[in-house]
Amino acid sequence: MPFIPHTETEIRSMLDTIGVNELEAIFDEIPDDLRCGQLEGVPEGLTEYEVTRLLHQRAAEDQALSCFAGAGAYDHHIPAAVWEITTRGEFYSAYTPYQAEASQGTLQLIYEYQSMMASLTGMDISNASLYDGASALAEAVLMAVRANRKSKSRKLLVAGTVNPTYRKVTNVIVHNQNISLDEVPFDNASGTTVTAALEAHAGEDYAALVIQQPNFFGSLEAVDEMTDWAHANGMLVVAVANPMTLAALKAPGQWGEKGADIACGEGQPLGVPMSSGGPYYGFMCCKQPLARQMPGRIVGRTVDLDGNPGFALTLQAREQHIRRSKATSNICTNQGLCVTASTIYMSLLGPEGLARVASASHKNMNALLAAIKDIDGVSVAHAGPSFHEALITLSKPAAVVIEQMANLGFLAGVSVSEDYPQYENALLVCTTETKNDADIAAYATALNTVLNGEAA
Amino acid sequence: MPFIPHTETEIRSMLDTIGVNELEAIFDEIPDDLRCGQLEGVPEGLTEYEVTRLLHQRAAEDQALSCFAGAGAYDHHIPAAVWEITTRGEFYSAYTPYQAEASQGTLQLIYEYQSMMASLTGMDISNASLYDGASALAEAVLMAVRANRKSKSRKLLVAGTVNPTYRKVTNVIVHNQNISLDEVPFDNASGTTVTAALEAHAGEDYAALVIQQPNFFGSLEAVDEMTDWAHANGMLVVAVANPMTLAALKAPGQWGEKGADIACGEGQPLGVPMSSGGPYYGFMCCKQPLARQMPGRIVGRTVDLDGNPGFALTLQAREQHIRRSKATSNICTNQGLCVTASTIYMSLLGPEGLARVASASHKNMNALLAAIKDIDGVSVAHAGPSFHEALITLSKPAAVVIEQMANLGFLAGVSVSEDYPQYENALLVCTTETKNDADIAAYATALNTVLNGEAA
Amino acid sequence: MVDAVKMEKVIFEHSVSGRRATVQAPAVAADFSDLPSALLREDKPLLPETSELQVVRHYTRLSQKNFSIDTQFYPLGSCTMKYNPRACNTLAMLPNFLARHPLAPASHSQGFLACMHDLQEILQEVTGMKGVSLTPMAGAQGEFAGVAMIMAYHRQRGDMERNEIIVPDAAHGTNPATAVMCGCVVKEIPTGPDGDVDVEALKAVVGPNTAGIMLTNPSTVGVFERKIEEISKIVHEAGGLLYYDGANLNAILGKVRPGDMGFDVIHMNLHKTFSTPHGGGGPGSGAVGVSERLVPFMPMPHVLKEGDRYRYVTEADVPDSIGRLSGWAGNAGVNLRAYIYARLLGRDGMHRVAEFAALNANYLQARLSAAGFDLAYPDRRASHEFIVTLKRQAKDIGLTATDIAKRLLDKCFHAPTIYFPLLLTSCLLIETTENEAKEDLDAFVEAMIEILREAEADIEMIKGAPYTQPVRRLDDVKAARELDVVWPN
Amino acid sequence: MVDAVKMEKVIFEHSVSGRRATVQAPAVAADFSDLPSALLREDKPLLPETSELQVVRHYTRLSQKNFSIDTQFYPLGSCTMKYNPRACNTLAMLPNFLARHPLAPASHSQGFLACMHDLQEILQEVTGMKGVSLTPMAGAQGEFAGVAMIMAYHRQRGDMERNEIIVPDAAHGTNPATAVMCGCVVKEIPTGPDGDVDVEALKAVVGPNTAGIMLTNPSTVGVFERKIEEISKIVHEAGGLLYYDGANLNAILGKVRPGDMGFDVIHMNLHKTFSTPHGGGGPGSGAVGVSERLVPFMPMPHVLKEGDRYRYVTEADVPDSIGRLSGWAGNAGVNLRAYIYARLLGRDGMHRVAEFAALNANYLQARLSAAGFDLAYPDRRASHEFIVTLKRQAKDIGLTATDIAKRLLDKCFHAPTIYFPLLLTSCLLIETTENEAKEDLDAFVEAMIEILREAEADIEMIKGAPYTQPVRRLDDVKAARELDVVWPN
Ligand SMILES: Cc1ncc(COP(=O)(O)O)c(C=O)c1O
Ligand SMILES: Cc1ncc(COP(=O)(O)O)c(C=O)c1O
Repeated sequence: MPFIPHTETEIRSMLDTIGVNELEAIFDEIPDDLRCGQLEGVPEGLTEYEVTRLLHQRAAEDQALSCFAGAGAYDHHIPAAVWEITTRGEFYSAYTPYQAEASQGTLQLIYEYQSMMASLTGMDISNASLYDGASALAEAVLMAVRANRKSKSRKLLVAGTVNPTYRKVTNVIVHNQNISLDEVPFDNASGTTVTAALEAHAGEDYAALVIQQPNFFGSLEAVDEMTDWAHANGMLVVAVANPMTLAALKAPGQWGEKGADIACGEGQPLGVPMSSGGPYYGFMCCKQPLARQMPGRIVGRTVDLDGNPGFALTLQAREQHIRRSKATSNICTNQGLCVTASTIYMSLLGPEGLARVASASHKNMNALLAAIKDIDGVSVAHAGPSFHEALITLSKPAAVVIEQMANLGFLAGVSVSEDYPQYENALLVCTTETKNDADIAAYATALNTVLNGEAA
Repeated sequence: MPFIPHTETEIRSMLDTIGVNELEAIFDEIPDDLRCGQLEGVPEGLTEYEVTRLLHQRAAEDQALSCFAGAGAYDHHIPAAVWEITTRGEFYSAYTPYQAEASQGTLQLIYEYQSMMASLTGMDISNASLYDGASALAEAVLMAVRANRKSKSRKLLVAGTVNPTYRKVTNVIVHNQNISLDEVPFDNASGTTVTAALEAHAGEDYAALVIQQPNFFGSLEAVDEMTDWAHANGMLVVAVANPMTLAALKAPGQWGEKGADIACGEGQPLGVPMSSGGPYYGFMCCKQPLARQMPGRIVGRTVDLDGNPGFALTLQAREQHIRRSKATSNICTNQGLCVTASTIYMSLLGPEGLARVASASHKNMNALLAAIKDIDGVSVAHAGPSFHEALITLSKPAAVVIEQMANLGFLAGVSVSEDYPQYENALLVCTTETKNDADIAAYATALNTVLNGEAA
Repeated sequence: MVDAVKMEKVIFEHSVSGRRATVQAPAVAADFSDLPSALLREDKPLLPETSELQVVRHYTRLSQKNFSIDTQFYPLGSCTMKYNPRACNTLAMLPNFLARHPLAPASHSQGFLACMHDLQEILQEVTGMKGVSLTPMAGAQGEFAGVAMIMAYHRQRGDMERNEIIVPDAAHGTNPATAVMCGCVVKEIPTGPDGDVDVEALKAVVGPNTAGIMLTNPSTVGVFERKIEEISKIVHEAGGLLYYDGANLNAILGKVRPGDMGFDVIHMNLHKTFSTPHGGGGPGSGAVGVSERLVPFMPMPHVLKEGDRYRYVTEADVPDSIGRLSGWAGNAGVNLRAYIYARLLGRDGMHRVAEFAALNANYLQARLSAAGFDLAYPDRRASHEFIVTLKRQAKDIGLTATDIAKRLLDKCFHAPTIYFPLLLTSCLLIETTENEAKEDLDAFVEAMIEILREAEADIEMIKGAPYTQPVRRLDDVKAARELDVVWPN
Repeated sequence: MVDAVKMEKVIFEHSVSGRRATVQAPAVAADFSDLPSALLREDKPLLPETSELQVVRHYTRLSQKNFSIDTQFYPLGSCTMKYNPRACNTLAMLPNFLARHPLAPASHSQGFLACMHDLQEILQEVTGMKGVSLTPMAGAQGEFAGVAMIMAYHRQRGDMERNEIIVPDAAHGTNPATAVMCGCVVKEIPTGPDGDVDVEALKAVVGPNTAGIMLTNPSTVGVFERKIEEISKIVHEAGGLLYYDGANLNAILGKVRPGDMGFDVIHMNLHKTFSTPHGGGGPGSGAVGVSERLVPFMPMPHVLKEGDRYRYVTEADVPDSIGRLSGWAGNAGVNLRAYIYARLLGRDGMHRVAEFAALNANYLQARLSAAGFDLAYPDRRASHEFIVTLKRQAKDIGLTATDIAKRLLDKCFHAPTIYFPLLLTSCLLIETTENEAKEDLDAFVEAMIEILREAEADIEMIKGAPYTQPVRRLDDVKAARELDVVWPN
């Protein structure tokens, strides 16, 4: 009986204590006609060895490709210490730290995490995580609508350069509450939002403007101007950020005159494996006045009966288990273990290490673009600097190129023409610090082979 | 500076405290002409990411073969929990438990280990490990010579069916002390020691007789008779055992009338990965009267100042750090972490689980022999039961077969004709519980292909 | 005696400007001179400047300050703290699984997709539903998906008025919160004295605006809802759908199937019943199963099998889907762990989960009752959990649920749930999963008896507990009033 | 207050007949009916009958009762408790490395063999030797290999009388024990008051029977042997060889090379200088390096590179080898960790090891001296370690090394070495590696000062230490007298 310690003798003695004759009797309150059958659809149990073998086989089917794809999930090096510590039983198998005295490890760690994220984003306060980057944007949108008391429209402006999947997810989550997003078109040549597009909405009632930096194409938005414009028009500013890039880029809290009001995004680049898209975690930070509108858990430092410092969940009155239908969100279980990994990751990297990761990722993109820009059938879509992603267009459909590149061992990038039909055969490519000159050269050679049927 | 935390400021302030001007000054007692040069032979340092990539590449070069080789290193399933717990920092990065109060974890675990091994072998006492099975035999031989006060010859009798490598290693270690081993020939047809061969030595002065069960060929020796014969002739009995098989086979402590005096062997089958041959560990157990001749560390249970139970190293007066040149051995660092793994392994398997592993390994050998015995060019060398290894002879040189089988994804076995020239093209094959019917059929097909150039 | 072993500075206190774990970052210094300087940051973010050893030591030491399943019996009601098999972690973290980009082509992802597909099938079978989507990232998001599907179903039928979700007052807070996030109005109904839903109250509230009802069964007070078939009939006849909060699925796995009880949609907390770890707060996975009529609305993406090939559905395959709830496909790595767990259990193992979870709970309930503790529902069977009320002890000697909880920590047991369900005050919701051994339950009973004796002898001592933890009782009020949520404050 | 958190039963106390972790063994019951019953065991061996959760919980909890590098500063002299980079473990445990059978053909082992070969080269370079074999499984076995090679060298030259090994009295116990295992006679020579070897005594003892000398440099009292060149000359001229006990290699790595000092053979404790973990007692690796004349005698097997292919030597390649010391090729997995560590350090990193180990040691020595502690060798530089003597405090207030050691545990520091070297009584041998940060050294100094103050105020309190560990001071005498070494006793 997998994971069940009971011996026959024990079962008997326990049944006696309960005062029943057989196990089935414990279920005598359940109507007979509801009892379930044989569960034939479930395969027979396997031993750990058999499962191990099966999973090794399955894993072997998914050959690891040299990854040049990003679009929200990034192939960074994760120090070995990160997950060796994160998966220690005491972190891995603990529940949410409701019993503070028996959970100081997790609680202190989250406090440290909050401090790091608040500083990276230039904000006053951070929560303990949301599900992922996409759903974090949805929560930020709901929060902005709640927080911007002056706005009545239940509408937000969103830059067209914000990750299209994030916009879709946000829409799925917020539309039930009659909240909607209006898209700000961008300049096709630069891949960034231009002020004129914003000006079209001047004076209109929007709860907030959503800006992603670096944007979906890896290009850099004029965040200072955009933020000031939004504030001037009575909107809050929601920043979507890649926290890795914040080692280099201006923190959202410092955008423009007053800074963005809410920063959110995907925490995965900070020590979380790509792992087919999850578990990752959404981070969310905000300025002090919005603190009580924040969804999710928050840890605070306090003192114990002896006056010694200690940590506990705080501001729980915002949460569903206290506030129920009036809570700031329905979120309960979040992505704690990924936050654990990220906190260890950030501690190992430090400000200088993270900046080096950012810089190497960025330089590799410059190198990649230089290596492929002259290949027949490749054009770089946007002028202006890219951080570590860029859009290229190809002489063949992106899906075909991706498939053929995969056969050569590369994940070539992400096809985006479905979301941006203005670009034909468009491929979003990405480089991180894990690539070296040889990798980039090999990619260029493979791409040339795929597009032009020959070695470079 | 890898792993060095010092900042420039700190270095300055530390040098000031020491009262020197520069780092070099700390080494001013070392003659100048001895300072070493550039160390050009050492490659430049790599980042963890670069090393990770390098080691993944190296690992990928060593394709894992379906393992049908044993001969002292066995391919058993190791529950995931074993090494996840074993490599926890508190076990992994602790020193030898000299400070008992701060090492109760390791100490209690060793006490538990000693208890399990003593019971498996049917002995009174176990040490905390030796280096490996081969060197454990050498220590057992030294111990037997010390312990058998009546014997003056400094000679031992060793069955020819004892692992030949163990005999070589033992010889390397003991010959400096003018101790030598005489080999007892075995019966080529059964692959076991016959009494007549022992009788040839009746009345001679030997410190001990060394018996391996199951023997190197996987065959079962008549251990009761051999033990009684040795005792009758004034010899001690040293048992070399595979602890996995002791879930099924008679414990050495119960061999014959009085039982073997010392049991030793390789601990690897109990939860230690094959890992190119190490780290493994040698176990050693003995009867009470020999306890103070035991090499290596021993943990005992005692009480603390409050009268609560606790654990500490004991009988240290046998050891080199106290007894120096008169110690029972020079061993200091042993193989603690592997013992940690084994203790967890044995706890997870329990008596029934270990017996199942043994049984499945054994049955798979029966199945393998049935599957290959009729292949052209294959003969099974020995009549009589095999445990989970057996010797087969081939129509082609074993080395060639091994190479060609490897290209088909199998580690076919171990070539042994060098050590046993009486068998031509001999291959020692092994099965564990990790093999299933399909694996065995695939092996047979591959072997037929290799020997006869065709599919079965 | 100051217990230095318990102290651990905040990581920033180990930080020294210029220090770093050099092997963890590229060897080349950072340089962003080619980027517009106005867009660059000027300040150094407050990340620790520490050595690798310091980081390893700090977080290893922090970890030791947690209770966890791997170190303590953890009878936290409603949380199903089962053993998280280490193999599930080891195998889900095989390098190729970790290295898979979520958008890697299906041609190079058959291994992973096969696992997800098999898991969908297994969950479908054990819940008796007709479709499963693995994308919700926790129970609450599963609830969201469920209610959103219910709304989409009504709207697609042109039923534009139904916007009321009925929720029993004993429900978990996520239930009403979710209903509101889906734009619904919450109608609360009371729980009867026997723990079952008050059917008359239900009848009074159903009507043409009823979108559905969210039920947990066994309910959060630990008893099986005996009138489930009647409830199902009432709601369905009124045109509403039934939502099953599957957080308590462990209580019935292998015994009853929500699909057979008449539910239209269920979310499962795979981080409970399927034993993926709770990770000190998550991640979880809130897979949803649906009845026939809701299949078209399932959240995207789920895995299709075509011949012997697997692929994710696209928008074109499922035009009526409520859409995506996450950037990719939910907590894939968590689902992988659940899959591995399901394969280890297998058919036979599934049948035993509820059986032994219930055996343990009823045994513990019987023993605690015999030891003098009052049960909230003395005439009912425990499901996989049950409630002890301390009303009597509170009145007699001032002993509260919190006191017992804190004192249990000193005796090396995690506390039961004390803050939930809200409708019962000073109670302990005790859940012991099928993984705990009889002697551990017995030891828990001994500890409870001991605490009662201690409290009778010296209630002040109990009010001071815990004494053996890294900190004594914490000041929650100060935490909320004098907010200190980032370093340095 | 009984601290339940500290208690942990012996695993057998969790055992219940018939219980087991079912997924860990084949599903089919054991059956040996085809084997001769006389050879089968009748009794059930005393292995625990426990659930997987019980095992995980028990050993996780036990682990928490250890001090370790990952949790505490560990200034244990002579033990070089460096940070064991987690990457070394992770990478050495890649599935293909773990799955490699030791006799897998070289054709399918080029990756592993390349690592071993590269490590041989690196160790050769940093020690200045001409050959390296990785097979000895710990320092003591490295010593055995070294002395055995010395003996084989003399014997091969027909020099049959040389059987004396000179060992300074400060040497580690393994040195004399090893000499005896190699059939030699030990000649002990004294250490001078300044920590250097007494050269006159050496001269008096060398002669035609001298096989060699075993030296540690820096010696076990923590100082560099300044007369090393003279010693080398004396011994070589007498026809003896020089053995370098490399346990203290960390003190000179990147600064001086034993080969350049004239040594003929060295063993390295890779589990010290090359930072493979100590594992609570091992495994280690005692790789040996040799000068030109000993190359033919190196223990088997080592890795040869031919063109771009690697293979192990066979008996035919090295007919004069002293032979094999282990079943296969030593502690391969440990050597893999050392290799990974060496690649992370690289050339520059190697140069810094001794530099910063010595900086830390000399800083700590200076601070402790200033704080009023007496140094054993006040006029000498510390190498990577140094000795504080407590003669004065022992006389004045009865404070012993053991007292300080035990009290340090309460302050969350592992104790320094107190049992070694044997020739100094009541002393602390303190080693702080290059990995520790200045503030941790400072905190250690504070703790030492505090203990001194505490002892002056209340020596009885100190005698009772430790107070914060799972147990108080243990009765070693009882442990040896009333031997309880297996359960049940
Ligand atoms: C009854 C019940 N419903 C819903 C939830 C919410 O699940 P989650 O925390 O995964 O969002 C929980 C658990 O926390 C629960 O116990
Ligand atoms: C100076 C010295 N020599 C030799 C040894 C023996 O090394 P090992 O314990 O690896 O056998 C040690 C360490 O224990 C030592 O400190």
